[in-house]
Amino acid sequence: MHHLIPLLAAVPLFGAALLVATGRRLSRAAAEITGFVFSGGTAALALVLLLNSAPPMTEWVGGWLPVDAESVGILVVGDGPALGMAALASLLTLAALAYSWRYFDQPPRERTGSFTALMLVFQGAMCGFAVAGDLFNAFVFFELMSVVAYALTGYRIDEAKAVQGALAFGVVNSLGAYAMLMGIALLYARTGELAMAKIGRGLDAAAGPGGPDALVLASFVLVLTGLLVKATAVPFHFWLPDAHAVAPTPVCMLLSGVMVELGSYGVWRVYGTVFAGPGGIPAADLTRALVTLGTLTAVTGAVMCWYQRHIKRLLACSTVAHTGLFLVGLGVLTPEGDDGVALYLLGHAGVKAALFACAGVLLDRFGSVDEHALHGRARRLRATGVMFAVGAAALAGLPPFGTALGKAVAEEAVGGPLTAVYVVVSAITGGAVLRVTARVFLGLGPRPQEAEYEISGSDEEPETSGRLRRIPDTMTTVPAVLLAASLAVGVVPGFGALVARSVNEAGSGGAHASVHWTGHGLLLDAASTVLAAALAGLAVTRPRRAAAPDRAAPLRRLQSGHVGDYVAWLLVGAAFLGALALPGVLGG
Amino acid sequence: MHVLPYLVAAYVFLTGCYGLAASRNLIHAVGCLAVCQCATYVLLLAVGYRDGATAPVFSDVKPGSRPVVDPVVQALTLTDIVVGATVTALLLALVLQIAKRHGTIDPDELRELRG
Amino acid sequence: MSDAVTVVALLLVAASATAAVAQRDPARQALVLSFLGMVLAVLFTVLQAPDVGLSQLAVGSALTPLLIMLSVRKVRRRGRTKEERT
Amino acid sequence: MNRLRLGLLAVGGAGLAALLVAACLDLPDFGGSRHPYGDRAVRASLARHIANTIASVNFDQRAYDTLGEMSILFAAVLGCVVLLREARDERRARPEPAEVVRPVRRYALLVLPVALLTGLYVIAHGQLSPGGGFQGGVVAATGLHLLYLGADHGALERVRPLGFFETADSLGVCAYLVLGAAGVLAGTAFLANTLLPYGTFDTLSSGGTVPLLNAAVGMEVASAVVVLLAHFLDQAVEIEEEPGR
Repeated sequence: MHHLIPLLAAVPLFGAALLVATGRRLSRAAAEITGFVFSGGTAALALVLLLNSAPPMTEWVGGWLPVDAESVGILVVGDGPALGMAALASLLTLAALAYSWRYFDQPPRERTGSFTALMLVFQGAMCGFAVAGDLFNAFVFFELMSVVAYALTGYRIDEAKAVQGALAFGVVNSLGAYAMLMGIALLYARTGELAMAKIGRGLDAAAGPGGPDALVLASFVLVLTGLLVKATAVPFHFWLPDAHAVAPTPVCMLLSGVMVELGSYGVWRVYGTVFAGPGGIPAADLTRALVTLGTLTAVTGAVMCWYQRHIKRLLACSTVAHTGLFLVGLGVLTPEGDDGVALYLLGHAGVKAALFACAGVLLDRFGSVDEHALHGRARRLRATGVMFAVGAAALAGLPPFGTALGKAVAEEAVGGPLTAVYVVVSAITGGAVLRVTARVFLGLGPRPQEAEYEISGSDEEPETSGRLRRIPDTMTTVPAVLLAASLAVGVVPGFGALVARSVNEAGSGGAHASVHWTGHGLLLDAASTVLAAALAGLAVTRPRRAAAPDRAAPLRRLQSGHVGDYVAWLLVGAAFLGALALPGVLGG
Repeated sequence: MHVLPYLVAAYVFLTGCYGLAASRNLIHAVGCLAVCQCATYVLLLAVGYRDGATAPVFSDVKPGSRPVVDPVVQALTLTDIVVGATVTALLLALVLQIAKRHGTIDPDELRELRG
Repeated sequence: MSDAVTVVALLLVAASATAAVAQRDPARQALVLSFLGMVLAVLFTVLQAPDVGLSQLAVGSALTPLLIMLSVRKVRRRGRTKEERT
Repeated sequence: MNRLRLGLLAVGGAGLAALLVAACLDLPDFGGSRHPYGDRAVRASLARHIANTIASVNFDQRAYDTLGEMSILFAAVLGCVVLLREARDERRARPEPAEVVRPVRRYALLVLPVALLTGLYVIAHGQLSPGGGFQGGVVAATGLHLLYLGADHGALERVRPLGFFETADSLGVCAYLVLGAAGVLAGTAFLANTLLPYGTFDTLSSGGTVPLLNAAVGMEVASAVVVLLAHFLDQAVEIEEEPGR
């Protein structure tokens, strides 16, 4: 069975190559069916492997089995989290392909399958990154994922914002990836190995009595910079609102639903395998770094989210906020925290993708995703409105959605004031989306007055060729299925426990935590949902007081759209990360 | 000499970052990104070097007769070079589209995505 | 002897990287990058990495500068046709 | 540059510089002799009769990385093709044949076959001497574009059927994947080099599947670079915006 793990990356790549090779002769339907077959096949493979992932599998690509515990090959891991992320990426790709069935403009002449092919490569890259057990291999797939994502973000070349957002995305992410590669080179210099587990052991062996030195710290900072750029931690996050707001909607579903989360997953994997030992970064320092950055990210994301009126940008900012919550949950380094984040991540992926899918419907119907311009205009889109409201509530943490279960478990793990961060941040993001629902789909409240805004989102070009006569069924079915899946994460009995077991089995701790609904958790979930509803109500009835744009102006001005600023922030972020993790090195 | 190659790599990386942040022309910025990447090549190969060793190619050296430098970092660098070239190409393609849609490639004049 | 060559090559790399960043005109920057690519190829050969040197020569000093030149040309041509029309 | 960015750059740059310099001082001295993975790689390469260890690392021991690498190239070329397609408001213009000085033209036509042959030679000897699919592919593809100097754009387009090269690009990827999957079908592992005999040391056919994977990469890289250059060249000389925008 373990021989099949590398095929998770290979199968979609093969599909993509086949599509390009035959692209000129295929009809659009044939190309899209080919895409479905390969994407679905990979998803099925990922699920089969996932069901067989206890105990965790490993595979040496090329059959280079270790001799005397030394191998020259590349390790791929097939444990629960790795295969789970691969399955999540595959299923979301399948959903995005289904969603884009009738969605796009006619594909460019003679390039029928190119969008589908790019999506397939994206899927392969995400799967490859998820199962990578070798640091350089992880970098290769990380870069592949980025390259495809730039191209997909800029896919609508007629749109000025799309190409600009894609370039900011490209420059910042590439720089992050190069920083990561510098870190890998430093680790190789110290240990002479590339497999993550071997590097971890090498660091422990090389560590003197004083513990980690500056070299370990620098490699930690550089590698994490790359991953955190992808995960959009503050202050590496600036590219995300620019890119996610302008990418085609099916691509947004993947970017926000799973690619960003793969960054957090990478942090978890790399810290747990490489830096968790005595020669790595002490746990207290990692907790300080991740909790600080995570809290900053969550709060910044929530504030940015609340003050947006461009709906896709609002959803993108809410992804930033939730990434912050994931990082906080991972940062406390407890099995419960990991379990909670895993469930939260699964629930969030479904909800966020569904919300983007609904925003895509608005874009198609009205050529606009501007909350103010659309005020009351979408009353007739009942199904979409209901789904938008349900998604908003799930984002805020309405039980029994998967987001609520994950949030409750993570809240219990972090404890203390961090619990309040969870409640407030999820309430604000949920409240912002509820506010949009109330205004756009119900027409509640006074029509907001025009204010001086930089990005309104009212002059977007629709992505469909002209206006479709009616909304294709796929465009309403896909978000419904995604929401149902997110619900299932929370309600299917035993699913939470299953996820928790496989995460803990793969984690270094070995401790097992039990995951179930608790009264305490339900109470907190209810609190954040009610808070979200209250915030939304306040914003709709008293738009002036609750949503005055100038309060967040300093924060919003930082989001300048200037690539140079983003690069400067990246350097500051790397230095900050180093400062946060410094005490362990100095104290040792 | 013991640390010079590493310091050069670090210097080149930071110089590229400075150029990227200070650039007034997006094509120039993409060039600076390529400079940043050169730092990774230098660092990788410096890490793999071994004094008095020869290249790890045994077509005219008898195996075992002389020490060879680390072949793994060279393979990694090769991969890295390809990655660099492709990223440069893709970013330049995006810059061309920006020039068409915005009429400028000066990042200071691109004012669409704010807030 | 080879130490001296390495040091010279390293310093040249640092200098030409600085020049590539400092040169604000992208067309001239392409030329500097091409030179940087060549110096790097020399450095890699000195470091006993002929494979890498060869690809750096092909990519860093030919392909990448060529792409940059073509982009510059496109952008300039576009600017010219715009001016003629106005 | 505005003051905020300068400040951020100074703070971040100084912090990162301090970190990097401190790390450099902790690194093992340049030229050290401890390279455990490298030594293992050399032994593994010799065991499989491959003279160029780097080819062995690239196409055998870490062939999975090379799969990722060629996918990056494939994806980037596909991305460039998509991004540089003719937009709705653009059209193709026939460029006027550029005036090329005669010596340049003669020189270009002379160098062209040399470049192509060098490229092919470098690809073919990948597992023996420095070079391989990647380097040779770039040389051959860049060399082909000397024709733009030597003749003109029209001549280049005649010998450069883009559809053919796009297909060759993707077939290269397909071939690599099929060779990799053959290992799984044979019951060993993905990209396992155990199907073919390893041959005699230091000959063209040595190394099992290494020459085949190398050739697949060479084909992919050469076609990919041709397609890439073609699209940039089109942008630079052919595609124009519709007036009136």
